[in-house]
Amino acid sequence: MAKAHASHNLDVDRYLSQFREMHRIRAFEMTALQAVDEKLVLGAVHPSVGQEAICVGVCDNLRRDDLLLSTHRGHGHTMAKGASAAAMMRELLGRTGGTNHGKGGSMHIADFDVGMLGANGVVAANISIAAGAAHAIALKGDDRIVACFFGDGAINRGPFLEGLNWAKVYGLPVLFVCEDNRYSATTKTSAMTSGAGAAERARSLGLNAREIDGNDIVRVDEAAREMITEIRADRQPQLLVTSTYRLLGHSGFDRGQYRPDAEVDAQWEHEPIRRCAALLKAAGVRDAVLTSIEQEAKAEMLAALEEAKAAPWPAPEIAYDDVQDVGAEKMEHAPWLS
Amino acid sequence: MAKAHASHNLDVDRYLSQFREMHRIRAFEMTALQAVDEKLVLGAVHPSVGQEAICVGVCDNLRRDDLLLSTHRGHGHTMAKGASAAAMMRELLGRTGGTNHGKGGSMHIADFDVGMLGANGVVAANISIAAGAAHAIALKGDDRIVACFFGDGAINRGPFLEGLNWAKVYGLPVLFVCEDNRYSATTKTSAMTSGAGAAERARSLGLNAREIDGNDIVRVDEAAREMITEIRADRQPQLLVTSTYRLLGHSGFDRGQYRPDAEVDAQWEHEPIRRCAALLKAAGVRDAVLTSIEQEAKAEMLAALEEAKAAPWPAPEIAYDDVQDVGAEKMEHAPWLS
Amino acid sequence: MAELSYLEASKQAIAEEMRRDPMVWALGEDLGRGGVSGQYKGLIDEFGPNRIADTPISEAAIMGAAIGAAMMGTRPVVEMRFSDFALCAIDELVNQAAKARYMFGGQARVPVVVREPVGMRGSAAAQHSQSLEAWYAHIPGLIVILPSTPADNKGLLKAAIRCDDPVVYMEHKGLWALEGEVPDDDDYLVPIGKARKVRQGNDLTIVTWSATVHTAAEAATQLSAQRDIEVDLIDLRTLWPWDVRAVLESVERTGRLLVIHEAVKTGGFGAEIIATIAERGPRLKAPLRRLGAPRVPIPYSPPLEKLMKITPRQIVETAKVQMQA
Amino acid sequence: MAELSYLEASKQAIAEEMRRDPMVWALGEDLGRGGVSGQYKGLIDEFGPNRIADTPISEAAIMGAAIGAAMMGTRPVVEMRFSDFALCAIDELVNQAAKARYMFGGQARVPVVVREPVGMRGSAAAQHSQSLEAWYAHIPGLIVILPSTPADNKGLLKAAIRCDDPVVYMEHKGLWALEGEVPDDDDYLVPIGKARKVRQGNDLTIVTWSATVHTAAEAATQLSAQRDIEVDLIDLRTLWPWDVRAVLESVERTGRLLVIHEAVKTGGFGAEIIATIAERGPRLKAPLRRLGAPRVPIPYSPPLEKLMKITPRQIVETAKVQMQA
Ligand SMILES: Cc1ncc(C[n+]2csc(CCOP(=O)(O)OP(=O)(O)O)c2C)c(N)n1
Ligand SMILES: Cc1ncc(C[n+]2csc(CCOP(=O)(O)OP(=O)(O)O)c2C)c(N)n1
Ligand SMILES: [Mg+2]
Ligand SMILES: [Mg+2]
Repeated sequence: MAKAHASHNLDVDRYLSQFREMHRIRAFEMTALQAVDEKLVLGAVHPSVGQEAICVGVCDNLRRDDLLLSTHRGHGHTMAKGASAAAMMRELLGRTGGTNHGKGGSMHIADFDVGMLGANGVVAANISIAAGAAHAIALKGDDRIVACFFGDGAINRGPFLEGLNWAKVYGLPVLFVCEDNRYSATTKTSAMTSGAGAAERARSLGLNAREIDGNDIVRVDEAAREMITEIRADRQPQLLVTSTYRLLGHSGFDRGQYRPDAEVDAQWEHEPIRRCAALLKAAGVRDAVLTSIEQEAKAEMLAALEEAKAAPWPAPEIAYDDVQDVGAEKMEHAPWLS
Repeated sequence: MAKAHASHNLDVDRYLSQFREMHRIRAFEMTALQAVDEKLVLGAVHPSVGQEAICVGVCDNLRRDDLLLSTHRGHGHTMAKGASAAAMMRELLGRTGGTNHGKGGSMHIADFDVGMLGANGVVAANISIAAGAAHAIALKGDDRIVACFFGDGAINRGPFLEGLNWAKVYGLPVLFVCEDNRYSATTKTSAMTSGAGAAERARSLGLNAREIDGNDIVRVDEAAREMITEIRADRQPQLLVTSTYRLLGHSGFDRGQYRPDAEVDAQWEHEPIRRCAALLKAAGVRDAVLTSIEQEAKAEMLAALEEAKAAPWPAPEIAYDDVQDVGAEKMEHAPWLS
Repeated sequence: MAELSYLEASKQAIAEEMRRDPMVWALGEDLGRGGVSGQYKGLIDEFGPNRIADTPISEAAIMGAAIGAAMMGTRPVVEMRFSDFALCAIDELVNQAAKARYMFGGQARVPVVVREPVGMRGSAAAQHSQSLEAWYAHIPGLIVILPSTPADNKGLLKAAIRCDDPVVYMEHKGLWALEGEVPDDDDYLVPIGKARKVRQGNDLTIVTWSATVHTAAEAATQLSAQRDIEVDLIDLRTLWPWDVRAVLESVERTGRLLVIHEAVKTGGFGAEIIATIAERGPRLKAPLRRLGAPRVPIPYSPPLEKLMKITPRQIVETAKVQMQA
Repeated sequence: MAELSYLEASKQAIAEEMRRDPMVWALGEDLGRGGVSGQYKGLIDEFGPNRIADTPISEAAIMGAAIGAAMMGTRPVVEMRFSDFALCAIDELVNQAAKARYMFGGQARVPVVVREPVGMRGSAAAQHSQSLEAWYAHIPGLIVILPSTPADNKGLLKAAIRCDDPVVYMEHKGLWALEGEVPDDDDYLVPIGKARKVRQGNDLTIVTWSATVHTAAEAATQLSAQRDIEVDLIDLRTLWPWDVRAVLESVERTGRLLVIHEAVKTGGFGAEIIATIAERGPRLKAPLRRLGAPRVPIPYSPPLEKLMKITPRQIVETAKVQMQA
């Protein structure tokens, strides 16, 4: 159940807008999974269902020209940063008009126009890349910041140490966000993680770190706002650790059946959209408003899917584009043509 | 100057023996550097001059069947674990009778007979290998432990995180020893290291960690003894952080001139052999005894060098041995013969 | 003999070797729940969590720890999930595992089997589709195996586990479900370094490995049925050591050689085979030829991904050209 | 023109490019004190510690951070010290740098130059002596350059820095002190992908790169003086893209090809060159040949290490055999 917030103080417009965004993400994910079931999408899709408050609460506090590095579970971050859901859906279906022209798919989705520098198929690899993007900002001397998301499983890979050390040594403006959804694919992360967790590890590296309930949109929003304000001012990295739960399977291929039903069921009670709805209702928003937001989000994503299905496949030639400027092979030299 | 120890309690025999071992290491290193100057050794030699108390204080508390993983700066550990200095000198000169038959040299020196599983040319790579050696011990259920040395620079590489997490997650009997000599090659490590250092990082990973003066043989000996006793009993990894100073250049090729003379000179006042000598004198050991230990060590190593110089070069065929059992190339197929 | 899938065959191999030798164990992410493709499903029930060990997401430490544990006399089967993630552990594999025995002057043995499934399958895209077997064949100390059938995936995996050298063992993601006859024999071993003759013919030698064996077999059937071109089809099975003798015998007979692999053609292991044969200077009826992927990362979109794959049609067309030369 | 060492030439290249473009910077261990071989000596005085940046011992983060910084419009020169240590950053180089532009559908550029000195020098042993250029040539997205002279080490490094693609730039540790004429010109660029004719001849084509160019030149001199065998000696300079046209022109003229590299012969880039030429089927007077290191880790002891190296004598002997074929 939602924790009590001082609802008389609630910025209803702000959280209505974030509520809408969370619903859009959820609807996108559910639609994407439907597309997986229909074999419209063949690759892996890792839904962020249950983690929407983190995506929205953090990204809503970023500027459009701030930068974002994401993970295999990146749809929510990407949408919250402002990418077009329609273009993302086309990407998932591998069609013309996809964010990456159909060449990347779910795990490599990117939209540089909104500062989204890419999801990543390699766990934790985005951490040092994020530090480097911030390094460029520092060299250029502008005031942007970088947000870098990763999962609880990622903190056991070398880049967590090397990347956080890097960001702190050079004084780089990065908000690292750990989405602790308790699982690394089918494995309970806690069993494979020593010590007191991500925040303690970050502190040992000299970073300020905060731990919050990641299913509480207000907490996430407030913490992100404060931390981003500090980072923009003092150019020092920080870590935000958000506890949450992966409500569905690891990917569209996984039903998550290694988790007891009771555990999963209990978590549905705490999921962020329901909790945000409760807050908004307590603040006087009518049920009908909330329901229509949900309906609109679903309708938008179903339309995006229909539109994507109708979109043409990419032309074969583009398979050979954007490999490299020097020494690129040409399609004329493709083996089956020679 | 040496800190005051309760010298009336000093176990004179024990520390005389450790004093001798420290002198043997120092003499080995100085002789090896002389061999570098004389171009008898072409490869890199990283002397542990100034760090002898750590080598001896730790390894003297290991059993012969305990295991040791070392670094590029590994001569001291290897000798202290019981390897033959003569065989090591032959290895440095690349001769027959070398610990590795001349195929490894200084950076890969190993003596499995005394549990010394290898120096390593890749900074920090030995950390996860050490964890793995301990993993085998755990699988087999015997009571050995593993000691793993690394430098202050190594704590910024991924294997520090991954290897310590590994050792703690599986409950493995490893004594990690960080030799903090303040430098990573020509770089002041502190400038490249965020946070409170190795001990704090290890604690954040759930390891017990202690920080001691690594130039004080009594402190090292006592701390190592206590920690090794604990590890042998509870099979949990710990970290010993030892502060010390690299009195010479990074390697035989480096004069270390990026360091102010005053800094280096001051450190010679605190070096472990001199401090151990002071303790022994205070405990009543005569100067002549100490001097003759030093002379014997020097004579031993000079003899080892002479003997190594006289040793034959390895037969060409052995270049093709020990690559692999299946699919090994044969010398008959060597390119210049075909 | 039993009809087993490629996946089941590998699981049987591991189970048998684990029963036979208590020093054999497997480690990798998610193994307790069967591993990413179910290759370990159920093994934990028989062997327990110490021998079917879950790991953190720490590829470098998985490999590094396996090396240390192998040097101490255990025989780890290292699961890298996909060969792409083994790139997070290359120092450990190439600078440590491959060299330890040599640089320590023979004191160490590193009997690890590194399972790294390769290949394209269903929009896995650029970071989950690579076939980098050529890299490992270039590294002294390593053995490289790529099984193409259920039987081989039993016999070669068992041979790899019993081998005292580090083995890079690359299954193909697209073959897990492939069914075939697999000997029940507990000691069924396929020798490392021996090729398999898939089809006998005198017109054209085709050398390939892994999933492409099946593509080539299909093409060979078409060539025979439609053109009376009889392919001598060789499944190399192991890239190091590779069966030079078998390839040479065939090429001397047919006078024509086509090497095919799913990996990028440039710098692929096909180059090594062609170069080795060219150096021997056999009498040829047509120039030596290779087919491989273009030097392009693997794209996601199905029609683009398809462009990266060798098809039976391409093989047929190339074979026709070679027959006309 | 000035007489400069290979090392000085590279330093001049970096200094000129850093003056020309404020977005160029270098990062790596010990750069503030000149780097491990003095390749950066003094640059910090002109450009300061932000642009000649010391780093932690974190190869993976050095590479990863450079990629992020390159995607954001800077042009990092990444110093890996020895190519062996780049193995700690292979995921970053191969899964990220090489693929980012492609998998993001053209949105990213990754203009990094990754300096990875290669080769054997003075008992550096198994973990400090490798030449793995063939690996990178196999990876779509990467450019691979191995300069052999001071002039090239200026012109190619400048070209690499100005190139928008990720470049693996492999100097040879044994060449730092080599002196030669180097153009003063600020815009002296050597085009990527063009081979250099070291010596003109009509009897035998030798293709090589990096330090082996000098070994081959010595052999060519001996062959000419002692045997009247005139070698057409080609320094390939870049392995990807490589100058197929120059090699083919030469082989069509001489009818004989010998490819030589310091790297392990098995799976080395020599195989690619031989295979490519074999596929074209030119008229040959002798079988195509390669020389490379045996498939053995590099040993430490000087006489053993020497066995791993190509010598002028071996080249001469091989050339004589080819002339007799
Ligand atoms: C280096 C690497 N190892 C393994 C994988 C396979 N893999 C993909 S997601 C995942 C679990 C990641 O867990 P976590 O970091 O907690 O993120 P979550 O999936 O829970 O969002 C794994 C093991 C990978 N992509 N990269
Ligand atoms: C992965 C890797 N990077 C760089 C090097 C080059 N290198 C050798 S020793 C050294 C410094 C190591 O510093 P530290 O860990 O403090 O050990 P110390 O030399 O001080 O004993 C460096 C950078 C290496 N051997 N391995
Ligand atoms: Mg997780
Ligand atoms: Mg140090």
